Amino acid sequence: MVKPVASWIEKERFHGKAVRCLTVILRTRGCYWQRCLMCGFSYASDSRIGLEELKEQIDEAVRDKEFEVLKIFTSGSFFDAREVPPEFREYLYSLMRSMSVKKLIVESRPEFVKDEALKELASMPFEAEVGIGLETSNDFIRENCINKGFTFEDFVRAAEKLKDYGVRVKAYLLLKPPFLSEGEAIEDAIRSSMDVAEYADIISLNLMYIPSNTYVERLWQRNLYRPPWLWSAIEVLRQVRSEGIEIMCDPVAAGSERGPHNCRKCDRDVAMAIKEFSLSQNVADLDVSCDCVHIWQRVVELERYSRLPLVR
Amino acid sequence: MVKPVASWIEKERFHGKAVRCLTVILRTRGCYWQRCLMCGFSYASDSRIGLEELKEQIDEAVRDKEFEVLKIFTSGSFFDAREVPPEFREYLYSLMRSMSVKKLIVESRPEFVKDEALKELASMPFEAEVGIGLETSNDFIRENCINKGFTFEDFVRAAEKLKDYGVRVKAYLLLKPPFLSEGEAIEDAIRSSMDVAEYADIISLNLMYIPSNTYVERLWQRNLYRPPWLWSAIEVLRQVRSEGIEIMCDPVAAGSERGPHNCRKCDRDVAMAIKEFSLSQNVADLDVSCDCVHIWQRVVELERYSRLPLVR
Amino acid sequence: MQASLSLERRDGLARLAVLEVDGMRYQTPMMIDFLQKERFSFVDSIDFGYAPYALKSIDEVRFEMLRSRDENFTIATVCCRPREIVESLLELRMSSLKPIYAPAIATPMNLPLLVYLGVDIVDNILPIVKGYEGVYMLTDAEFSVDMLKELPCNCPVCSEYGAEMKKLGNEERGKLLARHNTAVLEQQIMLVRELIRQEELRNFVEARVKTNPELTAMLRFADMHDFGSFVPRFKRSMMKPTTSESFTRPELALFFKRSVEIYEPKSKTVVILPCSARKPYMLSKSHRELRRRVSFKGVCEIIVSSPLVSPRELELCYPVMNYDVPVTGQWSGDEVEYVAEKLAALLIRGEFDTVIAHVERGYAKVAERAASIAGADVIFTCEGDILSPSSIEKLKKALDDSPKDSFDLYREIFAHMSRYQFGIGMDGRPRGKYPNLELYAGRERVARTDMRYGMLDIDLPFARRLLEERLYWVEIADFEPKGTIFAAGVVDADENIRPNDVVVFYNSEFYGVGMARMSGREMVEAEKGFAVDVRKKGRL
Amino acid sequence: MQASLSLERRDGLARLAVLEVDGMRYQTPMMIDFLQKERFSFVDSIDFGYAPYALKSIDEVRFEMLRSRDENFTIATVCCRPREIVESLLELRMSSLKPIYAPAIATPMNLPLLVYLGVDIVDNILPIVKGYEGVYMLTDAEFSVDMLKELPCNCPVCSEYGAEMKKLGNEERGKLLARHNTAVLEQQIMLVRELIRQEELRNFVEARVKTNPELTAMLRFADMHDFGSFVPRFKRSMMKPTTSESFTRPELALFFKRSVEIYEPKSKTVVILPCSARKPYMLSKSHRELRRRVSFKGVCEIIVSSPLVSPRELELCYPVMNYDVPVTGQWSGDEVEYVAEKLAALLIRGEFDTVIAHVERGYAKVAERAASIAGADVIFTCEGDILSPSSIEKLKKALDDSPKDSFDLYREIFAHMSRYQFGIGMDGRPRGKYPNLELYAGRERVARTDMRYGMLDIDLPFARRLLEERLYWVEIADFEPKGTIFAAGVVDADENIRPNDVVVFYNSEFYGVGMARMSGREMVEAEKGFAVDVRKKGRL
Repeated sequence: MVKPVASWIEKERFHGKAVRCLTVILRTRGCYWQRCLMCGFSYASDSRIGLEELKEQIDEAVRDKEFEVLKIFTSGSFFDAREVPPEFREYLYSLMRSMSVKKLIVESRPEFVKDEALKELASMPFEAEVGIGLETSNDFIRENCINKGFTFEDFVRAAEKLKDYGVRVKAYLLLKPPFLSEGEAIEDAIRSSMDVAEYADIISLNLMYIPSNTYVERLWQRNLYRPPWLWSAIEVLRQVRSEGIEIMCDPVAAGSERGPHNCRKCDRDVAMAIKEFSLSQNVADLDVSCDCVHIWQRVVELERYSRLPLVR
Repeated sequence: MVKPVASWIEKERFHGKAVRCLTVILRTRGCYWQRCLMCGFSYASDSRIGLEELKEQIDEAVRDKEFEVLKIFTSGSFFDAREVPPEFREYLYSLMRSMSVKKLIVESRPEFVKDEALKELASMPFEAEVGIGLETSNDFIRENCINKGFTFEDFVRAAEKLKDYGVRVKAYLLLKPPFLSEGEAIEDAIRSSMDVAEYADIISLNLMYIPSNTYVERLWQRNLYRPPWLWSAIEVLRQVRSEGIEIMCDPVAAGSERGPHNCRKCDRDVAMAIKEFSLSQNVADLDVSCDCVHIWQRVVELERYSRLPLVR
Repeated sequence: MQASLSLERRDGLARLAVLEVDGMRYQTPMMIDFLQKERFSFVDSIDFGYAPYALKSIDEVRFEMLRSRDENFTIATVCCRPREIVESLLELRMSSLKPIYAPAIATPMNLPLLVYLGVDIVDNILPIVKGYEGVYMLTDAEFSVDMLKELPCNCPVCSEYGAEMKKLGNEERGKLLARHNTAVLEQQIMLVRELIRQEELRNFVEARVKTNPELTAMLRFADMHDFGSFVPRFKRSMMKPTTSESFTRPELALFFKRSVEIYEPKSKTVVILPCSARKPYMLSKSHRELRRRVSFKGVCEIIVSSPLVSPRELELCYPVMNYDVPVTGQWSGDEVEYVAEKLAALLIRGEFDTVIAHVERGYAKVAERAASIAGADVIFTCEGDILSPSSIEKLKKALDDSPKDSFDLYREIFAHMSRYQFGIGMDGRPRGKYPNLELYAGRERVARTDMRYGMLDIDLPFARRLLEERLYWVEIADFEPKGTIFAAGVVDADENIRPNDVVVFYNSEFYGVGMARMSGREMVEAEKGFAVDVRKKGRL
Repeated sequence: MQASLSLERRDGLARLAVLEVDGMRYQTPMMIDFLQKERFSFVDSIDFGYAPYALKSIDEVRFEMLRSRDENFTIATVCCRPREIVESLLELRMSSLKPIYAPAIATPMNLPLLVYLGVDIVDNILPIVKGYEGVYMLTDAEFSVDMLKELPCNCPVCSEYGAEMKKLGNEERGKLLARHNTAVLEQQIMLVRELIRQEELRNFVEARVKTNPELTAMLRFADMHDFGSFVPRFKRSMMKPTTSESFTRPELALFFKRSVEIYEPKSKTVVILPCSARKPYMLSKSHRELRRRVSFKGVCEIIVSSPLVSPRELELCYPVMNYDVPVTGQWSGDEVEYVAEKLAALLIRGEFDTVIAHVERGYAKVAERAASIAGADVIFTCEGDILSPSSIEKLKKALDDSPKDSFDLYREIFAHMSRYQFGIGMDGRPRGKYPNLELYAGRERVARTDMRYGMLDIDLPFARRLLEERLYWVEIADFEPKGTIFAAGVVDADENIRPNDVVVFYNSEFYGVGMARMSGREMVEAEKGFAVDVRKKGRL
């Protein structure tokens, strides 16, 4: 029997309050694109996975669980029929109805956001939210530093279509694509948040971490890349939120050398603050401090010249 | 035929004015002592020299010369019969009378200053002066740093005896015996001049130079000794003269690395000033200047700690 | 004059101490500043003698008549050629513990070497005199000030005057240069004190002497001498062998001598392996990967690098644990020869039946040469990289064909390190996560590995054993030892004790474990200074 | 932005120049001070690109997409291992004359090496960031400031705060350490500029890299590369071979290659002699004494030292004339091998019938080994010291038995030095007192020995000959050359010209002798900078 890559219950913001959310990472055939520089999900893909194996996984994941929101991560696009057969979507939807789940969150590249699937989704009794990994509103960076393979225009079209069907849009932005300095990454994330705000219902800021066997891992191993500082995330969240935009962030691997981190001493506290803010959207939650903020300030100022990480 | 080692005409002070003086260095059997650390005169001695050879030398030296003062240097003591036979003294005295020479200057260690020879000398119609190489009035230094083999007391006895016979006494003092620092050497020479003044009619300050095949040459070659600065001589002359004492100095090999020297640039001028002063006894003649005096001041101050030359 | 020196820390012959003269205290190594002589008025009470020490080798009789007879200070008026200076300084250093004052020799450039050779006190006589001569001194270069367009220094004088200084009159310029040179020397003395505190002086000296052929020659001459028990066996600093003089470090010579003496391999089979940048070797990626793929159970290992060669059993020992070499992949002929000799000594001592060399390139040359010295047959198992499939295959095959013995590596590590450190074995059950191991006998801990110094730290049970065997003991007067035991409190001590050694102290009531700050001889002879840092204590 | 660089002086790849940016002038090597960025505002107009240069070796395609495209500066964002850094810097340096800015890599410790590898511009990014991290930088050591008891530095910050600095809050402390580290780096840059002016950089770098294994490895990697015509053949600084890296200096490699190429001994008999501390050898006490007692008329000589080997005919040539080694009397195996190889090359080239080795100890080993490489029979004539009566006797005897040829040594010195320097011979009547020789053809002087650089300085007659033969020529625009010829005035130049070479310049009206300040290639390519110092001039 095939089990999901992982699944867990966590808190999720839903109409202004925190509710239980089941997050499931499904093993699939994998993303057809697989060229993003930080992509490490191929470890979670298996070309033998078909309809039955997907059903097995979701059955296993929901068993004996109570939750109001269901979050499905595949290694690629939920609406890509090669990856997730339409029959599985039907199966999932009816399962959700039977469990009275209030909201479904999935992810997709914009090219798979099409009328057929949206029509079906729009007809369901639960709310739906589709996350798109835009990463940045800057086409040059997305193309050259991430290799994402679609444009901001593609994203806008998909987002508008989702809106037309009453589906919520979540824009994923990436804090610190390769080859951007810490300061440039902050600027890019803030700029992107502004650009994206009118098209997305919510923005999720992803802090880069270093998955195994990825391009970015090679850069990191050679000391050409360092994951972002948590201070940078705080800076972005604070500034974007101060514009009245809703933005959340769930740092993965925070405090480890492969994940976003500050000086090690403060990482736990700062990551916690970010998580709290994500639920509360209250910038006061971001008020944490540590001596290493002075080092970070120098890094923000100077990494744009070094083009290389200045601090481990 | 045996020739003198050297002979030349120079200026010499006589009753307050400068007159012509013939200086003759005679080759003899050599000094019996020969243990002074700076002694290099053995090159001028020859064990085969007897009465006839001495006569030959003096005849050669005086031929066709006009002079009022005669200065005789042997390698040792004029009154040591083993070195200079009494018959030669007689020969010399009669030669001098025949030439109407007004003054004779010779040298001797104190142990040879005895009544017999002095009586003979006192009877002559010319003035006589005997130089004694006291070097310093400090017995410890004379014994340990020079190895002279007689005491200050020996010198005083000899000087008083000379005075008794109306013979002038010249005391030779050595500026910078081995193992003394530049400053100690200055102090020692000044102190010695004071100590000697009541016994000597005139003081001659000898500035150390490095003769070949001497103990002091070995020290110098290993950089354990440097000849005195000419500034040091000036300092001694100035201070001693300011006490009303007559003192003269004829720097040998001045300006060469083996002789007393300053910085090379000023050596000629400073040596000239010393010579002029020696004739005039006028301290104004010592007014010369050069930038290197500042280096010398440091050396005077600090060599007492280094015990080794600080400057080449 | 009343003067005494109180040792705080040693780094070989160099020492950090407090000099007390007539109630004034000075931290040594120190400089007597003749520009501020009033602060060092004791200098005029010192008997310098007339003759410099340098006279001794020329005329011993006259030297005896004229030498310094100072009671408080050894006056090192040394000169002039590299060999003479070094030999004089070492002669003076080894013959007395009195503070050595070497007048008129220090410059910012040679200062580290002078202190390394045991000089405690210098002065600024050369900086002053050379300054008046127009010499501009830096720590690693000297210039005629007339040649300089800029003054590359941050001292107050240079900051204020800059290159304008050149245009001043000679007296004024001399004064300023004397101050600059003095500032640089003074700063260098501070640095050297820090280097002693951190036991880093030798690394620094090796680099510094390269600025000048005479200094290089001096260090080479120094390395021909034995510094005796002043040389520590364990240090907390990293050894950085960047020069050919690194190969003649006293610490290294000690390691090679001692490691061969105490090597007792438990197997008749040995595998020669290449080193890794990460220390201890066993935690390096390459060694971990190799051990993951091939079992080394029951065989011994010797790891080869340049200039170190070490049995696996000693890889936690200084300096194997604490060195960092420049890696280019090139081996010089001298390196091969040097390392092969050391490897051969271990092979001979180990009396192995089977020698497997799992090494390539330069390392293979070493193994070949060592085998020829030791008269051993060697099986070479590398084809290309040590982790290549065929290398692994051949190594496995060779190991399969070789006799194996049953032993526990961690236990052997304690046994070897204990023999290395104390001359006797140590047994028990190892625990802990490599390299932080502990050894237990029953419920009591006997020792643990101390990765800072590359040694064993011991507990009271083993301390009692050392007391019984009369090894590394320090007898102290009857007081309860706390914090630091001073030399004044030491009654007697083992002559074999070197600074940084783990020792056992005792009196009629107490005993315990400590770390030596000076040699055993010094503990007995010196009247002041830090002798032992107390670590653990018990009642007899 | 408008930027241009104007070369003033070269020392290998290192260069002293004036950088002009938007009307501001900076002396390079320089540091961009990010604590005073307003003084370097041009830095924000530089195109750094997105990807660092270090990406190139990993992903050339993406590097091409994201690299710096700055027109004025070569941006050397290099990293991280010694080999990569060196190869990247050399690649960038050899491919363009543009000023190289290496961001965020300089520390006071590595700065001399970076400049030696051709970096023109650095910054204080690491000094600032490391300062905030608590790192206290010096030129030859780095500390965690928490470890320091004293601050061994004279900069304004350290003078004001001393070790109290440690107690300040992190922000304040970071600011101060950034300023301290910057001051030390800035001072080091000034020093490096002086070292370039005095052509002393290589000596300094060899010592400095010994402070750190990575820097040592970097220099070793650098020495595996050819710096082309940037390496001078003649220098006015003393070569001080104190390290094993001294043996791989580019200047030394050049000497050995060239000396063998142009060696044409006039005799079939050669005597191998040991070197002397005094240069030229012939004026040393030992050589003078030997020549006083034995006649070397009609035979050739080769003088052996470590690491130099030179025919007598080239003893006035750089670096034979200008080196100073640490002398201990010990020869390492590598030294013997290295020197023997060079000696063998000369023996082979010389096709001697009789080889006499008047050398002892280490030198004798060299001679023996060289003979075996060259396949020559050697007569050893030393018994103890080279001046001992029996040594002299045996040498006399050997020389009596050997064929002699008639030639004039001084004439051969000119012939060899000319071939060495210009590739063609030179003949005439030598005059003057050794080593200050002049060569006359009729009443005209042709050349003289230049002891400052260890080369020949030539006169107009020989300049005309060089013009005819098209050797070491520089074609300039039509103006009357005075003082200095700038690169802007150079039309074309011989590619073989290296900095410090004696060259002949000409245009339609004038010609003359000068000294190159840059390589021939640069004279043609650079738009600014000092190309040739004019020494003598005539009309065509």
